[in-house]
Amino acid sequence: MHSFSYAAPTSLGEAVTLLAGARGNARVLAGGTDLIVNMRVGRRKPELVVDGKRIPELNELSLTAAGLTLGAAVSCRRAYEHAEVAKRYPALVDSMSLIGSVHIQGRATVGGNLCNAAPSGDAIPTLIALGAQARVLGPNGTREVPVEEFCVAPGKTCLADDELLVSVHIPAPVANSGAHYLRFIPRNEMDIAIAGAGVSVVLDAAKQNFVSARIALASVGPTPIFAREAGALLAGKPINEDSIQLAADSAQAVAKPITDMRGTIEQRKHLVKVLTARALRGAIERAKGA
Amino acid sequence: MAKKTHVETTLNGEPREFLAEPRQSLLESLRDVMFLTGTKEGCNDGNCGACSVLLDGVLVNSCCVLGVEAQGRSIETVEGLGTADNLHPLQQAFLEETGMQCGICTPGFLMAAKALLQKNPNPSEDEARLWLAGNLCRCTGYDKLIRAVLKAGQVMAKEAA
Amino acid sequence: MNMEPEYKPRKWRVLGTTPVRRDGIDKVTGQAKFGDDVHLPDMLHGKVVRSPHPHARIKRIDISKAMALPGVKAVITGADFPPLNQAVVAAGEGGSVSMQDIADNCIAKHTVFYDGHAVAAVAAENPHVAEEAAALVEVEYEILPFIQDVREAVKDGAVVLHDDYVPGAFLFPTQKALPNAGRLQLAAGDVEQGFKEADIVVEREFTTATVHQGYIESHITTCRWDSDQHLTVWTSTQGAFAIRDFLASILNLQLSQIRVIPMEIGGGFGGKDVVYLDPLAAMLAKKTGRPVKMAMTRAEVLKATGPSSGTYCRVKIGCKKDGTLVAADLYLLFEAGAYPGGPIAPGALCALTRYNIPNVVIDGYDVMLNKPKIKPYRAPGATQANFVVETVIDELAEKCGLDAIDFRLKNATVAGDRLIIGMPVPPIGTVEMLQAVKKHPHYTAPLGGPNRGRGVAYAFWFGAGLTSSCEIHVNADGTINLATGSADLSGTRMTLAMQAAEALGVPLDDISSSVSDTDSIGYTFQSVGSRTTFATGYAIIKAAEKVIEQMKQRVAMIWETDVANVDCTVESAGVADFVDRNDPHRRLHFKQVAARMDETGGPVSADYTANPHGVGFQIAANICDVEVDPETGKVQVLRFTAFQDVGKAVHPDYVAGQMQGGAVQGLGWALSEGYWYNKDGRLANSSLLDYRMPTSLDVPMIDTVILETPNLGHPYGIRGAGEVPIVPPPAAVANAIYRAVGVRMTTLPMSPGAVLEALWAKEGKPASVKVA
Amino acid sequence: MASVWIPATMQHLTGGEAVVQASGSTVRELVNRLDEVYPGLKAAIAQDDGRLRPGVAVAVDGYITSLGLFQRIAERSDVQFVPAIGGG
Repeated sequence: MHSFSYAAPTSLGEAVTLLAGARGNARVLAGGTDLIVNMRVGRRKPELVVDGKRIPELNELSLTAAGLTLGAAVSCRRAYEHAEVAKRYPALVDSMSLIGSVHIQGRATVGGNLCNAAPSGDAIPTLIALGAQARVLGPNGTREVPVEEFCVAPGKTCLADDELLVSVHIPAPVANSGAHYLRFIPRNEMDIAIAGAGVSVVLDAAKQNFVSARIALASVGPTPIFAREAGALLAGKPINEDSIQLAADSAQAVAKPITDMRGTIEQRKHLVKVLTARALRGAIERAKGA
Repeated sequence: MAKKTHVETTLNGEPREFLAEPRQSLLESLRDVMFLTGTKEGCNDGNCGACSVLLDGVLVNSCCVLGVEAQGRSIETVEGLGTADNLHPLQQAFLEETGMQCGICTPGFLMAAKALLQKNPNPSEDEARLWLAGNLCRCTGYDKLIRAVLKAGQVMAKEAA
Repeated sequence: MNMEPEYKPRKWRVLGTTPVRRDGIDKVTGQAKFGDDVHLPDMLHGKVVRSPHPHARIKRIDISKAMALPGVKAVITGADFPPLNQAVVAAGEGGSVSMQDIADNCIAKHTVFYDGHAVAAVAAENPHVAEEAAALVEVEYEILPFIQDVREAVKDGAVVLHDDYVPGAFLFPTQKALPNAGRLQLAAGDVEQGFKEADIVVEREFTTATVHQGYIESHITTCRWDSDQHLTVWTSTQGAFAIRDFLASILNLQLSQIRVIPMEIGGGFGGKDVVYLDPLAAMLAKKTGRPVKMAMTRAEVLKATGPSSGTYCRVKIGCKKDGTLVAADLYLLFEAGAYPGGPIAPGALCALTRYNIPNVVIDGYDVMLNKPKIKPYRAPGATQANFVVETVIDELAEKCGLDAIDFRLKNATVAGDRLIIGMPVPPIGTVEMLQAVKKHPHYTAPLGGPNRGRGVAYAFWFGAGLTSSCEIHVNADGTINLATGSADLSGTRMTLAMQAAEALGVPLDDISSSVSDTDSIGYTFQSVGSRTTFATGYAIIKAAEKVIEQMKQRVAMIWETDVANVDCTVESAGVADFVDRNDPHRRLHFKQVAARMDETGGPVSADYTANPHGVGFQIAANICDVEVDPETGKVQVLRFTAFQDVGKAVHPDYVAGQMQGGAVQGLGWALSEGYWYNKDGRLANSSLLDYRMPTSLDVPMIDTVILETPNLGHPYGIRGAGEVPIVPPPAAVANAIYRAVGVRMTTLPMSPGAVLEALWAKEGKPASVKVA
Repeated sequence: MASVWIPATMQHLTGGEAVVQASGSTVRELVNRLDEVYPGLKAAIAQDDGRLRPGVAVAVDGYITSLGLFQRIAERSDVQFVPAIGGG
């Protein structure tokens, strides 16, 4: 591995100062399960690594009426083992319990998954589907970024060099809503998604029709894709297989996958439709149970 | 070379200090600095679990942790699990059930299984398989290994009762 | 030649029990010392500079920047190595190897032949600095066109790798036939006439991916020179003597100048019995005058060690309506990698061996292309050949309307039948095994759901005899030190100690079993070919007989009688008591004799070097249930039963462990493993994330059925057990997939994508996914 | 007379015969006799220095022998030139 400096600030201010001083040559370390591996293979070569795990705000895990605040350094395991988080956000648990092994989940964070900005990041479609906002701090203060705007290219985010992801905020689930994330991998664990689909639905009180839906896709484009149209199509539609297929077709249409060692364009286009339909069925099931 | 940092930890229950360059992983610190070579390297990128240790009681891949991150934390490795004279029930079960062949993955499996049994003392086969999916074994086909973990769980539950 | 069977039936005291291995305690406490656990004072760390190109000429190497980096102590290139004395040497496996190829594979001299081929190496104060220095070595390449598909490599006009080559001779020599390929032809009868007689003919084409042994421990070596120009090597290897011999050749040393100390080995499966890093570490150590340790990263292991062949195979087999096989025509292209010597011969020999087919042609090629030099992997070549043949056999059985096992029973070879090479099949339970499969409850159990299917497959493998040495030392307290030269991959110190205990009639706990270094034991061939328990065990039994004879002489001395009057009860009672033939009440126990060794002539010890020939072959069969997700193509293995004839199961748990481990490797080969090279000829999936070996969640418990038809070539009836379990799973899975969803799979791995493609080929591809 | 099984790759030397008969007390003698009838066979099996070619092994009566050409044979032995067999 290349040589770098390490700092473990204990406040946000200290962290932002360190980042600003490094002029783009710093990376924030949360779980490290992407960053350390990427540094080891030379994919990232920061001169400074800023460990965020000693900053209180990055360790915040709070549930309020407004929703869930998940600090950027909160590990997946800490989050999904939180009974109330698991109860209110089962789709988030779907995602968090798919990121690597249990070992990885003990370190990996949702914030890190977002900042790594891989098209396959399993947490990202779920965050998009749940309408999450990223809270970003820079020298000029805090800004909120909808998660669907956070990743801009493979491995690249909207963060400026001197900005830091503090937390993600996920709104409280509304009545009659449900969400689900599914990905497809060749093995049963430990793989990168060949395709993934995260959906959330809101049903009417009678649970006959969709009120709204949000659908987001993994591994079928340079960034996770918010399939806005696919979700919007469902508003007012009856809950049936035709509606599900309509949305799945729409999701498939916005998928722009590539062929690589993990899958072909055709396989991914096919899978994204299958997964969208299956995730919708799962989300509906959860909404009906809610 | 970046300057080395002085790191103070608790290692297998004992206070321990070591020096680490920031780029040295916890795995490297354990093996090449403290010469605790029970923790093994299989892939160095979090995909095989041979380097599994507990960090503040949480199962992690020590290849994906920097040595400097261990400041003020507690680390448990296979060396702290049990000794030849006083084997941990997991170690005993791995021996009795032939839960290993070459043995390179064994320390990682033992530590991962320890974390599992701490959380879930009586796991089902499926639960054990899911939990241990981050530990690769190429010799056993997992059969006897999973049986060993389940047996150790039962032994520990009996001991606790 | 001893034509009498070696096997003598007896009552077992130790064999067949399942004691806990002693070396296991070190392994569960983290105390066992593997290659990477060697830390010598003042040790440097080496790192290899590797080619990023699959085929290129080295024009210039500039080491100046690397040397200038603080902490760097030496940089070497191919030019640092002496010319070879011996271009081709006989290899123990009956074949021969080109030493030049082995040496060039360790470090390229003029041309690199694959992504990851070593071109230089550095030594530095720590591994990070070594890595930085390696990146500073400037290599100027002339990039050459490359080939990575066997079908392309055998075409006229293909890119040629080597102007000249020594044709591969892995077990059996191939003939120089094509610019990139040696050829091996086997034939019997008249195949044209045979197909005329056939009522049903199935012909299919197959491709299988390059796969890796996937041992969890990397390749690691540490080398140190003594002031008297002796080299000591600490390494994890399947064969310390092989490492010594290769090193001597490459470094131009005498064999006695090198001592290889075998560390615990973290898996090998055929991939760890040749040098890669050792000559480089030795040369760096020589240049710097300090010990040098080198270790490969996982990416280096996958890119630059020896995987097993990817293949293209064309199979045509015909049978009569009643299921009698009459003709087979096989065209097999097996990857050799960058240099000749892949497993085409064992592949070809095992392809059809388990069946009687009167008319056969096998046309096999050992094909060079721009991938790493192929190494053996557990029953080398047999898995690929079995997959392509057993799926066609399954199809023929179906077309005949016969049960899959009945079809195989009808055609199975039995003892005395001739293999295609003329050799008679020794006694082995072929019919018994197939009947056991049919009778097993799994064979008729309900599948319990839609999209599920059950497949079977049946496999054959040879196994190796070859040279093993051992020493048995009797201590004054009657305990035994047993030393062998056989690397212990899976518990063979125990299975060898068990044979020693049985042969000496002493308690197993009294035996300390260890693996010696090359200075301390007679020549011993690698732990490969399922040979350790068989061949080293054979040597131990013979040495134990010598010990018993010496002990008898001591007893005779004590009793002041003729040795002819002393009996030992070890064979009759399993315990070594010495009895006076003329006075059955006069007895001495083994330990009592041991206590009096000093006064009767000193310590008793014996050594033995054996080269047993009666390997007796291995057979295995599988029943496999799968469920296929027809929407995604994903295959889940639901239930798996492995059958194997092991002659005599020394330690039944270890035998089951071999069967289970081999089965899961076979399942990985079947479903998820395979090299994926990108358009630049670089290995894209060089990590355990994307080189997908099965996890615990991907496989079920592997049920085992052990059959025991004694091997007449071993005193205890033992036959090798380690290799054949990997052979049948891919075919069993393929046959199960067919039963589940009606598609015949012709590729490995049968990944979700491949199954989906097969389903689309059958049912039509949705228009919405088609790429314009 | 011993029966000698000729590998497919050498059968062009025996006019397509897969099994030929010869007498001798060692494998070397057999090979020498056969070479008189089927010229070239010896060269296919042994090197110029008289040693067995690398990669060719000898089996007598169902057992592979490391003695190779030195192996003694009986009146009705069954001899094959085969691979010495090993693996991973």
